[in-house]
Amino acid sequence: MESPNQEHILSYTTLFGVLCILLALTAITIGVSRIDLGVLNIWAAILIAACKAGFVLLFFMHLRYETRLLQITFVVTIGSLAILIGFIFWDISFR
Amino acid sequence: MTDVPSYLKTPSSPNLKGIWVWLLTTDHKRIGVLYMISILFWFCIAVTLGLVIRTELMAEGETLMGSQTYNAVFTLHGVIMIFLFIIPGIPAIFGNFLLPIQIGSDDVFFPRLNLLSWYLYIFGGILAVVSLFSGGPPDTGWTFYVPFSVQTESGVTFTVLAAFILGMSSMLTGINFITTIHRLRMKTMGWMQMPLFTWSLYATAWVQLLATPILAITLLIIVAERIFGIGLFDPGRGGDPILYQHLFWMYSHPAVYIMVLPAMGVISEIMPVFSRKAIFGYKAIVYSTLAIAIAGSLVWAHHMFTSGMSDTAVFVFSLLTFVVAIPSAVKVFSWVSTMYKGSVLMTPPLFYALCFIYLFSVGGLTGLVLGAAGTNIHVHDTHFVVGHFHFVMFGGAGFAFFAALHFWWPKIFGRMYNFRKAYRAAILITIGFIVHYMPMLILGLQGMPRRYYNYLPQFEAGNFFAGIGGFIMVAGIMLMLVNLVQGLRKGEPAVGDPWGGTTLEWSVPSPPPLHNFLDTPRVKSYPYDFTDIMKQQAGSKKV
Amino acid sequence: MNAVINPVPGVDQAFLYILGFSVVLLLGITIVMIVFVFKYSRSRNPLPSDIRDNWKLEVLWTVIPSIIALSMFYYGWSSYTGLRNVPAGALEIEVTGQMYSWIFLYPNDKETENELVVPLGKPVKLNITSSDVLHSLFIPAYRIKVDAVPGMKTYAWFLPDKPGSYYMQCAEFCGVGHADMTATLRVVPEPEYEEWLEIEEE
Amino acid sequence: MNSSTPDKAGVKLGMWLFLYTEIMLFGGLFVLYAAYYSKYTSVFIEAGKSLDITIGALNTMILLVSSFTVASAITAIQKKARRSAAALVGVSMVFGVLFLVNKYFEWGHKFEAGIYPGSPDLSDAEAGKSLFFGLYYLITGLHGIHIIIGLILLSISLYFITTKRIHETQFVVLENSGLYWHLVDLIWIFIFPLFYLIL
Repeated sequence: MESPNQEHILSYTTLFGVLCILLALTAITIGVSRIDLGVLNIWAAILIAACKAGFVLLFFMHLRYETRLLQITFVVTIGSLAILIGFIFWDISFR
Repeated sequence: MTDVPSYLKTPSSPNLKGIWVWLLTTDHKRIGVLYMISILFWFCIAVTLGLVIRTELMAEGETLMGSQTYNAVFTLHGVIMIFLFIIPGIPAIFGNFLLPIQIGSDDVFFPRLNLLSWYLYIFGGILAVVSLFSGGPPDTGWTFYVPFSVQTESGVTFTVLAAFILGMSSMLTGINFITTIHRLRMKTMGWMQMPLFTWSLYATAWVQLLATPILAITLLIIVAERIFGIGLFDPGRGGDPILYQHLFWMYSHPAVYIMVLPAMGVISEIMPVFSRKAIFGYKAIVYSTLAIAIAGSLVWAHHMFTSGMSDTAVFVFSLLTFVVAIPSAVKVFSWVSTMYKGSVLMTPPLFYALCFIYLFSVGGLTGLVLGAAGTNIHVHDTHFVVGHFHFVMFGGAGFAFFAALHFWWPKIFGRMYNFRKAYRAAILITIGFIVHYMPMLILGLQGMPRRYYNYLPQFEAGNFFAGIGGFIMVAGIMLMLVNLVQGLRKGEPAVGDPWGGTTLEWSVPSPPPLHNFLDTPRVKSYPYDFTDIMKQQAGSKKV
Repeated sequence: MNAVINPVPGVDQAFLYILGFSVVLLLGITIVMIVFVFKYSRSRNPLPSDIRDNWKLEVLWTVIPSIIALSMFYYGWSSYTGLRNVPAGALEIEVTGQMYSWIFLYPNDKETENELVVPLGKPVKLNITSSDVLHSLFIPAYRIKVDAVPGMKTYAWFLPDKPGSYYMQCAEFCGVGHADMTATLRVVPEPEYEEWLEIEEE
Repeated sequence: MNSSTPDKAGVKLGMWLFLYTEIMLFGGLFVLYAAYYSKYTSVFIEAGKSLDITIGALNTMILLVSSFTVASAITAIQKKARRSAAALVGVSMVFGVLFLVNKYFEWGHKFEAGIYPGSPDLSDAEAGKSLFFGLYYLITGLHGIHIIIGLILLSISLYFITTKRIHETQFVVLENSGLYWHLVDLIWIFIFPLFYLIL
């Protein structure tokens, strides 16, 4: 079992740095959405959103410093959701 | 062993009095018993409704009731059986009672959350009753297919909310179990030393956790559709009713495994104990449990081969369906082989378990007919499906539930029941079962659709026999329950380990004391090691 | 033009193949189970052996069922393609499900309710939709069933190879009249069909 | 098993498991979004233009900043700065309320324009438009409910901080409320581009 001292303390500067990155990414995603990339637009939007989500998860939610168990199960959850969404297209795309 | 009062005599916290000893308890064992009482209550109601259905169908034409009433009855039968009986059945009763003991803990990780889950369950049941009086009983079938479920004027909204609440209850139980297994398992118990019942609960809990929210949102959408008229599935506004079916089965197919995995866990406990021999292929069973949980979540659209879905999807989902069949087959072979060169003692729990293996095999094999695309088209939505899933759900999960009742009854209440009556009941139930559901398979092959309150004349004989079987089966169920309850008063006191089991629950007194263990339990390096039992037996003068 | 293949025998063969294997497997499991219960009963065999696993056996009973399962899948799928591939030149009939009857619309705009008449020996394609909730057109004799979905067209085809009268039913629960939503399929020789088609119904 | 000392890691595991169910809950709606987007791409893009990017961006920033303040509150409590922790949680709550106010005006504006579930304008619109707004109202509505729940959790944490039931060695309630608040933020991170920014 983990010892209680292993609690990770994130510095204010790190957190603030992450906030700045997140705000910057928000600006970027708005900017990108104004350029017409065709089908790529939605993928760009999702990709940038995923990056932002990653920063929130890893730092704000401390996932980076959590146990293996939490990291693995989180990936499993997202993976299941991705499979559910993906498998729908076996139907939608070929109907 | 020192005399310590059992959990039935000790309130979980000292200031509880009277009925509050039960209603405010946080002891996982008491909560298990609370679940047992409430789940058996709903089970009896649903059995009655099922018998009403079959009685109506025994003769052609309108006999007992009209079409609208019939539709309400089968909807309620389905909703109650699925959401109030089978899904919570084994995990909520036996999981609650045994999971902490099997891993050497004194309770689940969140005892108060556990109690909350029970209250949610009760609340869901009440909502289901309320739905009867708010616009008439629901008449959509338990699948709530759109657009019908959005258009009908019956009280579907409340039924759907009831299912939503029950889903939450089951989800919270899942969270509780996973946390318990991860955090409260004894340090000395590795993953591969965990009893198979606990393993099955673990896999089930993950399915509950990840699949139930999909049901929740699907049901919320129906409520939103009915109240606000959003039109997400309304073809007139571009919606796609087939998408609803995808969402619905994304939960409801994995739900089949929520129902049947714990049942398989029960059988995996019973077979070794009464064969007095290690379970054959422990690891194979563990891996197939996980494989079923994972692959079983990816086959939902095999309920939709005739729905107008794309042929590519039919191909993919049919193929995946056959993949799921394999781990189930592996388990069946392992259970049977467990008896090979064992020392088999026939008892009521083992009898139920053997019936389980037979009936579940029929259910699984008829499932192959449904999984194959070409044959599915003919039998989909017919009585063949009704027969098939009753073989799996009732012959499988239901019989495992009965087996578990007989297996752990002495552990839970500290009293034995009458064996002779138990066998009689079991034989009645099994014979009734076969007479009841075999004709349905044949009727389905002949082309009788399901959810019909009336039928073409050529189907009368089959339906008549099915009805007869139904009555035999219900008589058996009544006898079984009466016998168990009589055991509470008249039965002989049970010792801590009446069957010669090896998992930790048999190392504590029956019924267990409040905190389960009097001293630190000793974990075996292999959970089904019977050498100690054999030594004890050699020590005493018995054969 | 190549001859039209009737998909019904293919489906029936798949049924026989899967059910045959199932019966054999079921009998095998049951017999072995019963034999074990008696042969190794505690009175006959008080001392159990400690056998925990046998990886060769386990691999064997994983691989063989996998092969059987895949062959079943193959039969199922190939018979399914027979049901889906409409031969060229099929007679197309528009079908609409509604609460609680079936409407059939012929190429010459003749409309019938709950009665489908088709010429013998000519493949028939049914284009199906619904005007209200889900229904499902089920013709047991020709092993076809397909949902009628509002706002969407689905199809099924069959080859009427024997004259006679068959029944059709609704297989997707649709409400109070679900069980009464039956219709008749009549297969008649071609001249009779032509004659029937010209009769104006009032 | 010694149950006198609360097992922090277990409580946090329970919270994460709960968050997974929340992810899957919203996931179901995203399944629908994916299906309908692929079917009615152009209609969705057209409908998305009628949403106000400024309000959307503003709300995104509000949530991001409030996430930052909640995360900082945990750092503060770990560093034994109870007062600043309380202040930071308070600020986060103010942001949460601001978000709801914005949302209120945005919804109200749409209702005035005749775009609401089941409205005649939407029912007569081309196929797909009503799906976009149906999903929009469902997802943002559900998200709004989660903001309210998050606010309740944060206020409980705030109360515990002021009454010293949350302190530098025992702050799992704050941590879990924070996790919940971040999840609400996470979902918004996906809602924003999928509804406001599609082009």
